[in-house]
Amino acid sequence: MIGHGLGGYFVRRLLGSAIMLLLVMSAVFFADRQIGDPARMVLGVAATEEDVRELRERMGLEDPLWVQYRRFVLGMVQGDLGDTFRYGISKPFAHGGMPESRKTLPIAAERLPATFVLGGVTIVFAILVALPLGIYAAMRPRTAGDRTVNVLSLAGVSIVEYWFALILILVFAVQLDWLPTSGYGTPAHVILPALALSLRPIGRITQIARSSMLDELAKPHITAARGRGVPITRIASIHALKNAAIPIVTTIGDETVNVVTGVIIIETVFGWPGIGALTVDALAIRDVPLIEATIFLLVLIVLGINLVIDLAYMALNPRVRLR
Amino acid sequence: MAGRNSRHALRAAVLGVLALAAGPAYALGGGGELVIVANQEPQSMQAQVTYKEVNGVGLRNVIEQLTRLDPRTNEVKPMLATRWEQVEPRVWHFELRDGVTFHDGTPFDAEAAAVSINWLWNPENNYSVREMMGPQITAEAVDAATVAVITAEPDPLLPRRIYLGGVTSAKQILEDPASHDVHPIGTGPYVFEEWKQGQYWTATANPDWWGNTAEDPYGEIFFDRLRIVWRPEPIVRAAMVESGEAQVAMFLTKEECGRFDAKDGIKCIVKGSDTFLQFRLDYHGAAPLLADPRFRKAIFTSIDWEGIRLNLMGLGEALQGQMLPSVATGFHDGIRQYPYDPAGARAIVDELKAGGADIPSVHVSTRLGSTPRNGEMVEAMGAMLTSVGIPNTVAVEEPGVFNPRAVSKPTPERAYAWLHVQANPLMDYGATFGAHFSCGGIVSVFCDPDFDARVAEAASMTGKERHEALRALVKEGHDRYVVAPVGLLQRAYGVPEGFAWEFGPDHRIVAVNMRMN
Amino acid sequence: MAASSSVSRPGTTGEERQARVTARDLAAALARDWVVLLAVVFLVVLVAAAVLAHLLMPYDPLLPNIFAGRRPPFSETRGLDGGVQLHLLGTDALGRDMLTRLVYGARASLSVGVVAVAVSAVIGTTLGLFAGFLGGRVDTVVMRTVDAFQAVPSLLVALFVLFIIGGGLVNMVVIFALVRWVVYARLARGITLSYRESSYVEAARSIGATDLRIIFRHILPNMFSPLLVLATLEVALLILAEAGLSFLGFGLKPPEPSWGLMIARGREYLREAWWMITFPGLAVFLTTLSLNLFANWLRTITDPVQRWRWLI
Amino acid sequence: MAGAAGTARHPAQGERAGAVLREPLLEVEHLVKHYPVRGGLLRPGGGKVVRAVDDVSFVLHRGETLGIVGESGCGKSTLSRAILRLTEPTGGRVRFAGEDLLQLSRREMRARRRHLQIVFQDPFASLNPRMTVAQIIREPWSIFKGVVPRPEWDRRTAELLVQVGLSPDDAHRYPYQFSGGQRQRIGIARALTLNPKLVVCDEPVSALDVSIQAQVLNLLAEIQEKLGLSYIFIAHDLSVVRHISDRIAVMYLGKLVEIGTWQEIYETPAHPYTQALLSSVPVIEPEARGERIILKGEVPSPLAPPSGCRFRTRCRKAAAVCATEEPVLETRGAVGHLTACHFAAPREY
Repeated sequence: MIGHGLGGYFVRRLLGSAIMLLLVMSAVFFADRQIGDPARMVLGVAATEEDVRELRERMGLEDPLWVQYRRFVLGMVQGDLGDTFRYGISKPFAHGGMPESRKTLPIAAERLPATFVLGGVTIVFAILVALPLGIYAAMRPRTAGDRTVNVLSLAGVSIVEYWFALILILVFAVQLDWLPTSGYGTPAHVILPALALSLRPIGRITQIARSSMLDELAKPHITAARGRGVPITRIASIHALKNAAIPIVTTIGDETVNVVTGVIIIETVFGWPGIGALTVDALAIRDVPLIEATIFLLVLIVLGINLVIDLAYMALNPRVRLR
Repeated sequence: MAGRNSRHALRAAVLGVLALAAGPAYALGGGGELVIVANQEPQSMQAQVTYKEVNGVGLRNVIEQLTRLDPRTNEVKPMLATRWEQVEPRVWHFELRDGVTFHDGTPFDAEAAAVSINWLWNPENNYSVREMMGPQITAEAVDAATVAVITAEPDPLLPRRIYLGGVTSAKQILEDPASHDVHPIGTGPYVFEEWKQGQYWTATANPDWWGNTAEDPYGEIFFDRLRIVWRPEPIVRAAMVESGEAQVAMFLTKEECGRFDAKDGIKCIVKGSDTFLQFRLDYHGAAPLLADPRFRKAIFTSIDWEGIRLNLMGLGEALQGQMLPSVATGFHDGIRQYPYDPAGARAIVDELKAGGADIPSVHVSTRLGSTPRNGEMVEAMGAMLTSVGIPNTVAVEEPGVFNPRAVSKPTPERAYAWLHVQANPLMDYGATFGAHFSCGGIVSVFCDPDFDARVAEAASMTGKERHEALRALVKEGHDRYVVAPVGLLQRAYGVPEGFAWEFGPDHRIVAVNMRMN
Repeated sequence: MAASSSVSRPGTTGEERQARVTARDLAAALARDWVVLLAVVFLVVLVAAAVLAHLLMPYDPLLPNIFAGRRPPFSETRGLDGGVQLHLLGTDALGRDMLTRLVYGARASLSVGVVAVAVSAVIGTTLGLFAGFLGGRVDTVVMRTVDAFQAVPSLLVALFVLFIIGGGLVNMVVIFALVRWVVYARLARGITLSYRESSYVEAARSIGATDLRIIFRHILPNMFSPLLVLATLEVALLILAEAGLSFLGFGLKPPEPSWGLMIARGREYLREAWWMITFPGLAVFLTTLSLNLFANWLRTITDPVQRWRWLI
Repeated sequence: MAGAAGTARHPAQGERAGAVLREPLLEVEHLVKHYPVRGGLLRPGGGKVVRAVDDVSFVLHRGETLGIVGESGCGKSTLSRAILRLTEPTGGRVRFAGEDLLQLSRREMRARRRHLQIVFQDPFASLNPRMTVAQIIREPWSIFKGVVPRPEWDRRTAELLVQVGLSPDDAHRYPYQFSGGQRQRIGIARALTLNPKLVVCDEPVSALDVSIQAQVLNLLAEIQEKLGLSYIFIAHDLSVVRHISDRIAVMYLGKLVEIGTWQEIYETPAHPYTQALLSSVPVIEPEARGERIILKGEVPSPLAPPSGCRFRTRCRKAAAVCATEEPVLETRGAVGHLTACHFAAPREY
């Protein structure tokens, strides 16, 4: 049974994620067909029936639904999620009957690096802050320090992110003039948005780190180690942390996924040119193909994160056999 | 604020060193990069977008037109055309400036100008700039330096109207029309560099700009580079100027403006615009009662227009119950803003109800981000309508929902009101009626063939006669409760202290009219 | 309890402790922890105020008085009826009393949270219970669905669906219920699985109890406290989600006085009228913090081992 | 109830009170319970099964107590649950009062449960901690309406509590407020509420302190005497069942290896496994039992039981035939009761 090993598991998991992605995108595909004629939406109410029909043909909307769906799925396999007729283009028929359009997936994929930078910095920062806090609290349970950490971490998950983001801009960019208000490009630009996004992960990871460390520290072998006179910080870092790692890693994964959702608002506030801001733009102009592309990538990222977390989980605890 | 000053000093020093090191490539410039923070990203970079400043902020630095408006007098002045005359009632000849080239190196001549003009106003293309068009415009080359612009009907406003149409490379239009959407190639003082969607677009100073050597340039190049960024949050826009990240922050609120003026190092520039805020109630609603002048009067008098203007619109001037200010052709001095009379409005509603009428629900919508606090305004309007017994819904709609409707022609399904901004740089009711009050108008709210006929008649007139004819139509429109003007907007910009900027009511963000002292 | 050491079956001690917790114990424990006590008092006051808003609040939450807009806290204005109005927390841009709107906003925000949580908890718990209890194909179908839902972040799904069907209170509740039921299903299934094979469920079966009876009499009561904890956390989460979606324009629609909408509106006045964004922001913060503190405490009180934490 | 002394192969025990009625109450024939081993989505379990109960047959008479003994994991608990259909058997027949329980629908089976009750091993886990004693005892009455009419509930609850040695006042207390022995009494009371004909006692005392074990066993014996029920009494060693069983069955890896009367099993055990079990029971006169037999090795995995005789891997008498031929449960040679061993013989001391 072990012969199938990690590789087999990885392949199965990958297959599962692909099926998941297909399901989600199929749901998105059929949902999108419910919000009215995309061609009419592109051309506006003033366009003639003839123009609309021409664009519908060009968009493939005149085909039976199953043909459209098949094309959609096949396109997805080839990394083609269709064309936008709106983003960066305001009149599809502006060029002598040849409708202009652009592929959506490259437009959306171009935004990924910025989101990865922001998300990565956020999560790394959150881990660096949260782990020591959680361990600190766990080693002094029920003291004032523990209670403070507890309330602070709960406060972190209770705050409205964009509200906090605006306060950060006011304080650090305007009043103190330490950091740029918004934008993208230098390391200084990432600090405020990452700070705004990291509050929730810091809170959650601290909570989990604290409670799983508490569980671990209560176990007999730790008590025994203490009895042998091993210093408490060493106990925390070596003995307990290793065992407490699984719930912590799971939470880090969950929070990374939450950050992916969080960027939608935070990127807009900070003018951060990531996929989140693009999603908001696409929603605002009701650019259905572009929305599909952004959702595709966001779901792909989330599935990827889940996969990585599962593998980390397996690596940490080889005995755990997942379905 | 010592910190900020020293920081600015440092910044200036660094820039100075950089400028020295690079050495001026041409005599002008040396002002470093100009960063403008707008409230929204351009939806495209087409030449037609230049007709409205908010849809393509800064595009006028790359794309020029045949004529321009003088910032001080608002008169039509030469730009790419040096002279023009009406050779026939329907034909105008424009004599073109010599030695101008597009940024792609192709020469600007009559042939190129004709291609560009025909492209812009082409009914096939159906660009929204057509809302500003009177009779259909076409163009053809007369000789190398003269282009003829022909209108379907006589159009006395043409030299002013032609100022709205940006001129771009004919080579691009003919050979690569797709890139016209995203890569503007004009003749302006700045050469388009790149549009990083979601982030910024940039342009660099044009050493070969005709204005560098011409006798009558409309400005001079001070800034070496141009960068346009966008932030939807007003506080972020303001903060960017405060922290020195940008030099021009668009559309501050009245209160922000006051704060900027009170603070060292930054200031607020306020200027009246040609943009007015209006409330329109469609005349062709599904509910028959919407066509009843009594009901329309009830709606128009249930809203406290002056209260909304003073308390919510912020910076702006009153309008006298009509869309354009007193300088406009056709202005009627005999009418006043619709009075606020909730008791009277309620009485009408009660009377209609007593007569067995079914009061329809009115939907009041506005577009996200079109002007500060429009959400509050529609909310106030909704509450005021409710208080006189008119059911309603209000909404701030995303551009994707609002825009297609805003350019729709009247249909019987339309039974809604909207609050929106409209620019009328022509300051002439002929143009306003054409867009808003005619059956074929691209943003029309009103359709009455008889009214249309009289508008068409007035549009071909000139002088006093035109004024009187339009004036009568203004009065009629007012009495039919079609459009309630809320106010003429003033736009406010946050800039650093020492920033000089000369601009007219059209509020074009033209870098050659700006400098940093 | 003394004899419990001779019992090896895991979980038994947890049951013991749960069974021992009485209302009085809870009250005593609460009184010892003043931070949580404050949170509970805040929540009680908030719910009472929200329910009784129309009795407690003298002003209209919707009627604008545009000449009295943006007044700072403790201002007095002349109302539309000519009377003097005192605004403890100031007025908003349309001159409406902030406190009144906050209290009515509590109604909207709490009802979004509570109704959606109630609906999703009922759906999720039922499905999880039956999946765990019946096992086999039902379990496979339900759990695969749960996995599918959990693979996609629910806020993203909510955003997309609200984009398709439009915002508003009812749609929001429906969407939240549809995307959040999975957390209850997981929890309920986990608990059901751990009790399904337990001796006392077997004992119930041996006396001829039907499946329904076993579920309702013997399994469901064990879920009560973990479900309560989870539901409390979920209310907090949904209040935050409401704020986020309203910010993007896909949540509640004006003129409804919701906290999310008030924050979204207030952000334009951050500099000149700090109270317009600060108070609704604080309302959301304090409410979610209180809910989180309460849930955290409840969890510790009812199950010190935090066994079921794994089930979320 | 009177001394209708049995004849044939099952002589009644003289010293045990009560007599064994000849009428069979429960007939178990070829009962089989297999558990399939589950594999993953893409890796099925290969059709492997755990043979927890493998072809078990026996008869239980009215008023009789059958002890079933075996090491933990031998399938005795599964057997008891399969008989009661608390787990669905894979095959075989369970005839209760002449009716095959396995043929009944779930609904019909529920109706029969009135007569078939069980007392569980773990007195802590088998009582719902959220219910009071009264609620626990009365739950069967609310399921089988009419057995005890509602007005009688209070009186009957008190009676039952007294009968199992508790106080009527205990009715409103919760299980956690009782000691282990007391809880087991509650469990017994619950098993008696419906006047069952058969009670399966699944190691009812193994979780209790030794001092309390005797009390509970005596209580069970008393109740049997009074009510004339039949017991299947499961235990993992022979000492416990000794005092309460009329007959004893010994189980090893899902199969019965020996079955006989109290005397036959204790005095002339014929299967090496039974002998080994007996030798480990502490007795007052150790020399009477002879040298202690230590079982070699571990119980083999039920997934892959040894071929032939399942006990052969640990058996001191094992020979070649044991690996090839599975011994049948039958009487052989000098042994008057059923054994499943090729070399069955009373132990020579």
